[in-house]
Amino acid sequence: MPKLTLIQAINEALRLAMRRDPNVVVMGEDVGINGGVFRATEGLYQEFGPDRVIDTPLAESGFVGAAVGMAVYGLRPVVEIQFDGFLAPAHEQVVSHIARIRNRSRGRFSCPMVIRIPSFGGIRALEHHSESIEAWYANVPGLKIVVPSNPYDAKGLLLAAIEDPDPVLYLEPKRLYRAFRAEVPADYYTVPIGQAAIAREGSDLTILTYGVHVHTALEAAERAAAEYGWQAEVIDLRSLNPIDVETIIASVKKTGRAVVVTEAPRTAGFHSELIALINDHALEYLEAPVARVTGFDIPMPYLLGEDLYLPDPGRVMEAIVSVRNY
Amino acid sequence: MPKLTLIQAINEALRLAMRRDPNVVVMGEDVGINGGVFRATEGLYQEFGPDRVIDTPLAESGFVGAAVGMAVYGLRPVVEIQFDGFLAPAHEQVVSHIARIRNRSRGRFSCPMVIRIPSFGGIRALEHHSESIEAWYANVPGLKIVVPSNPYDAKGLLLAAIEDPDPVLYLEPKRLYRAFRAEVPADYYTVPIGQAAIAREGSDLTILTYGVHVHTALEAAERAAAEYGWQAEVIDLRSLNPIDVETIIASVKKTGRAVVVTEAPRTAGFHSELIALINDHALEYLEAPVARVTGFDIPMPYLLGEDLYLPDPGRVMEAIVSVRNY
Amino acid sequence: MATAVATGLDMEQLFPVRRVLGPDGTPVQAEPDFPPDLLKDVYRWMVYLRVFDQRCLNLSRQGRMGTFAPFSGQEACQVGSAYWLRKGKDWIFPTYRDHGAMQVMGVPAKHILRYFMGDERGSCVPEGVNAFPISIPIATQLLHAVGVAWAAKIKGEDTVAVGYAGDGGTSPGDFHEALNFASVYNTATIFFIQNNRYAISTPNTRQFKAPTIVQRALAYDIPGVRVDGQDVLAVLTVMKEAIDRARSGGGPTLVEALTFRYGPHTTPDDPKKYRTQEEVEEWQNRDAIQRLRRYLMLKGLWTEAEDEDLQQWARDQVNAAVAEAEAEPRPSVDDIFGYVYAEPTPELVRQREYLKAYLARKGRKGVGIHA
Amino acid sequence: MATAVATGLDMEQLFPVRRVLGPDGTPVQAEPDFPPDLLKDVYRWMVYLRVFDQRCLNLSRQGRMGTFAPFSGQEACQVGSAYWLRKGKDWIFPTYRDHGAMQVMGVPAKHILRYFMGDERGSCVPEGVNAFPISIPIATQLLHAVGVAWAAKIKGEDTVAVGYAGDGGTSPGDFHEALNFASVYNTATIFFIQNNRYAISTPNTRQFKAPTIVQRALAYDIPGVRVDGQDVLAVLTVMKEAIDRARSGGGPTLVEALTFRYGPHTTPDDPKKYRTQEEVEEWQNRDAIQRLRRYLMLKGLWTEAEDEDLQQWARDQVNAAVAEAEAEPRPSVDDIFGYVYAEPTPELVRQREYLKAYLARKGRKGVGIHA
Ligand SMILES: Cc1ncc(C[n+]2csc(CCOP(=O)(O)OP(=O)(O)O)c2C)c(N)n1
Ligand SMILES: Cc1ncc(C[n+]2csc(CCOP(=O)(O)OP(=O)(O)O)c2C)c(N)n1
Ligand SMILES: [Mg+2]
Ligand SMILES: [Mg+2]
Repeated sequence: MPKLTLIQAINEALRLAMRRDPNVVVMGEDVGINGGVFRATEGLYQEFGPDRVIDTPLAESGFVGAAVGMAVYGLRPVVEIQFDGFLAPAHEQVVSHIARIRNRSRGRFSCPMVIRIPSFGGIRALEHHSESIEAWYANVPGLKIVVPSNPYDAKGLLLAAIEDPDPVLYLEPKRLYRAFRAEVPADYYTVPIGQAAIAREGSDLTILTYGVHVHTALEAAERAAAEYGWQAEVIDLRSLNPIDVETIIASVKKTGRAVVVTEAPRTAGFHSELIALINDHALEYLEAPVARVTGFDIPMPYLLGEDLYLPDPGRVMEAIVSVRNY
Repeated sequence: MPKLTLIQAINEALRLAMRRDPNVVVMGEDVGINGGVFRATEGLYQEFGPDRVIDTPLAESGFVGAAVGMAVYGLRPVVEIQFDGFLAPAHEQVVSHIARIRNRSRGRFSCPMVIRIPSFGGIRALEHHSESIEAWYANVPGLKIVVPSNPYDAKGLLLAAIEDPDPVLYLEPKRLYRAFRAEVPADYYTVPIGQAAIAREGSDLTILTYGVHVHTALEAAERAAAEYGWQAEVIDLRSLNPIDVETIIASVKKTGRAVVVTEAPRTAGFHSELIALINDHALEYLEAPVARVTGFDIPMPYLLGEDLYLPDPGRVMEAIVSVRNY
Repeated sequence: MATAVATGLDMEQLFPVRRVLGPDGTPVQAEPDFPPDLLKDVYRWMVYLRVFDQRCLNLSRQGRMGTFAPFSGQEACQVGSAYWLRKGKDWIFPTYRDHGAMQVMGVPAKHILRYFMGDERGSCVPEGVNAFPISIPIATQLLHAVGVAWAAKIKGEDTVAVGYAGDGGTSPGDFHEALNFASVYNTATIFFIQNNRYAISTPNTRQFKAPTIVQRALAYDIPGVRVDGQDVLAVLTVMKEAIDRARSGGGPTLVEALTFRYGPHTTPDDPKKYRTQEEVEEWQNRDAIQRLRRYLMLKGLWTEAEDEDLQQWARDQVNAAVAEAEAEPRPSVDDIFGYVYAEPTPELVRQREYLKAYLARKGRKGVGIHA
Repeated sequence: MATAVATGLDMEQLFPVRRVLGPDGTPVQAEPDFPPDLLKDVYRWMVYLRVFDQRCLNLSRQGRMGTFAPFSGQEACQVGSAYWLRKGKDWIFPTYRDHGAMQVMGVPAKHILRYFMGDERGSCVPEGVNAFPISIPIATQLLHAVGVAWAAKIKGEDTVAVGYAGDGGTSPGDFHEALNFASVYNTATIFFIQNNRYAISTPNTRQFKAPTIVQRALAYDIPGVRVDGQDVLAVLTVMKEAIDRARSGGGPTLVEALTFRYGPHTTPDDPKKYRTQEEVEEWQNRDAIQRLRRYLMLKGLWTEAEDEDLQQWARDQVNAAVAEAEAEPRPSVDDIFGYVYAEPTPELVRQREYLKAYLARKGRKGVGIHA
């Protein structure tokens, strides 16, 4: 099987989707001749032409709002936001329209589209290029939110998102774009939205995370096994909405201990909902408070400070010890 | 002491602040001659004139973004967003600039301003006029968020927000604007941001809430006392960021049982953070899972459906029973 | 004016107000050759919409409806802007005040009534009716109108999309982004701006400094036209030109219709706070319905007797629709939970069943904030 | 063009490109009477900035700096736009590419270097230097420039604010909202648009359809001027006019400067993907620095020897600044936690102390994703 990076898997998914369905169009800033600033759309302009691979003017509300009309008219727009920090100008279109068109029209109209958002930090970028924006949207009914952590899921989740009858925010961990290669089947397949994956099995504690921090967690889990003989179960959520409550709760009931890992600011992040879910469904199984390993309540620091801000295996390791030795 | 409605208390606070500090300006849509669609700025245009009570063009990003420059230059803008649903066009200015100017410039510049946002549902309004948007901003470092539940706090918190050296989102529960009158001192006073209030003392369980649902909770608390003899402690958070962890945790440690009440959609609302805080600081004191009484994961229904969506004393009552009889 | 510094152009001369009939109904220029039946049909629409609008305002004041946005005074714009559109083919993207145009496009009156009564089902328009649900966030819908026309162009179809906005609707960034996108991609989008001089209480003078809205067409290098919004023949004429141009690949047009709302912005609004009775009367003297009636009578196409019948017919129509709408049950739990996604998530099912059980325990009467 | 349908105006004629010197440095019109010392000072600035910019690009490529946005090719715009502003009084609102103008305003080179090295302290400019921190979200800063000038007007001060943007920066809604607000409130704001023909890879032709950006001034009824951005004397001239007008209550001006960036959009960008070598050379032949040098020599105001000294001086300046910047320690925990609010919240104090303790346990070397 071919080995691809995560960004190559995204590129392949886009190509397959466009070959399969003539209604799929890709649009955004510099996605055409330039192939996108991360090269996610490389080669698509050449294969599918300017009508389906559209370089838009520099206006996120503009192309996201136009994509709403396209979706309503029967196209399947896949919109690229150049960086996480730049979805903000399109916030109104996302929360006031995209999330609501089906509900507002009681099913008469719908808005199937995918918004691809290179997300999260760790690539030594400029300000607004390393944001965790999931909390802006996890509380907005009508949206789906997915986050791949590896090339296989990246391709399968993107194809599932493009097939989905409802709008999907597809958060791409930039830091993983070229971090490693993995086997990815060359043909068309989907990874169902709403199902978490067990990235590592274990019975001593549960780590809930997504995106790049699946790897942070796995590294810490290996250390915990080596240093203490504790087997951590690492759950890769993959989908934040809908969320796979069953898998999460089954694991926490089994282990009785949990750590949540994200890089969003600590207060009121999506991780807070994970803790709330455990409270709702498995409180009596907890042998220690759920530990949160997150970013801090400060704006994402510029590159010289980002290593201070971002969760690392060391911090996860200390959280593991805290829930084990509680 | 004069008895005022909540909207009158806001109007009085604005007048006092403008009299006290010539740098305070009020701006927004229809805040001038018209006195605001809710009459919050009634009479200010006549007293302070068009330079300080500014009817802006219909563009939220425009007047919120212009207010940034004004604040940096030394004015104290108090911006009125006409309804909660219409802060969205200014989202980028709020999250990318207002929240960050002090941090970005390492203290060289700051952005002290207040954004007044008539919020939440229950007034039989049109779509986008009944939103709970606190989750968009509670995870954004650099902002403060307050929510009054009565005329006294409305005036004191607004004056504190205008004095504050940092930007404050001031969420106004529309449903309380004219719901009742209460005694409000005629002179200038502030209610410190970051301190919760104990709206009702009790030892059998804790209800954490803010805004209109302080009253929903109080009604349920009275029923619980009458029907079961349970004394609920009702905590009016007043400030969501900074949040008064001490008061919350002290109460939960005392009662061992908690209910959170908001009308935001259930998944990943600010209430999720309240549950996470209890997990962090008082898990071992819990005798039952924290119960959530919230909105549902659907867009706020139009007026004929809003009574189905909004938490009522009956739902809080059932939550009380569930945490007591766990 | 300031542009004088730069160019010395007189925008009012550059974009003259298109007008066919004077206020008294006599032609001020050669009339378009619209057949008598069409003229009568247009007249019927305007009369019917006035009756409908006034009735809704009363229902709202009686609490039988929620907040309502009346268009009385803007009937020529409502009918003239949508009249030529091909049902089931072309699209409109209305604001809260364009429910007249929506009816011309085929939305049943009952749907408009249910919408303002507070029922999402009102926006579930019949199949084949291409009226998008009312957009309340100002100017956002203009981008949807661009997207639909753009998608049609990509698919090789000649669909035309009309995006509606008011004078205040020209201030949000989305107005600019929509016109720029339509211009760059040459989409078949018509931006129909009803300049009724106020955005709630904010007059044109606080909304923009330029003497016209239409001159913004120059910024985007697209055609722009100003029209007397109280003269339905003029509105029909400029819309026909714009639609024909759009359909034949000529791209977008910016239309500024000069008009006025006689009533409040919405039910709770008190217009006396920001405008004079004189101004209102001045505009009522240019009333579009009167104007067309005078013209039709002048032409011997219409009689007093016919007019009385029409008024009666309109009242009957509206009465029937109101009765129908008021007979509808309130939205159910299944209804408010049923359309968030194509398939409800497990969590939504859980929440829906919880609410049903709660209601069963308490009975809807016993619950809810309005109980 | 489409507006022909509406007006038949030729925008290129309406807004001629203002130019003083031809590419070869010979005047094409009467020169403004700028004293020789001023001309030399302007020249020194441009030469220095070119050296600074090229050095930064190298530092970035060597990994001694993060992503960097070079302005080489746009020096006349950088210097000419900020040169007349009163330090400590007027303001600028720069983009990531306007760190040349920032230095002209008084921001020490070291601050620019630290910013691009990834240290927020770079934006903590000395007191009295009114250069706002770099705004990366496109066009958002134009509203800040409106707000500052508006606030000054309310306070009765004649402060002028210059808002910077590129050609791509004219597409976001904030561009429209800023120009409309400035127009309605007649604020002393100058919108200085450097049209360098590309927004990353997107050419003007995909950004807007109109032949010029400046014609948008017509939409807002404000003065607009197009200028040769490779001719610093022309840029200085039009900025002087705009600043004088703004200061004397004449309100905002839209300036479109035609220019070009020689280098990549930012360090990782590969311009070969979207533009030809011919186009680059064509623009290098109009280089602003060459042009002014030729003019100065023509006038006998400048010699080869002086030029070599200047080049050396510039290199020394930059070397000193780089040495200073590289000597700075990395931001500390107190630094990244210290400025979120005027007073840290209890929760922030808790988090800060946790991080310090964690670092003490592990040592910064041992932690972090780049460890
Ligand atoms: C983004 C946004 N901000 C504010 C509002 C509140 N609002 C509703 S209508 C209106 C005035 C609109 O005026 P105009 O565009 O002239 O249309 P008209 O009501 O006159 O038909 C305002 C401010 C809104 N609906 N959306
Ligand atoms: C709102 C927003 N969207 C996208 C970006 C990413 N981005 C950075 S620079 C740039 C192009 C800007 O082009 P232009 O305005 O012409 O300025 P130039 O870089 O040419 O000086 C883009 C798309 C951004 N910074 N902000
Ligand atoms: Mg209006
Ligand atoms: Mg550019």
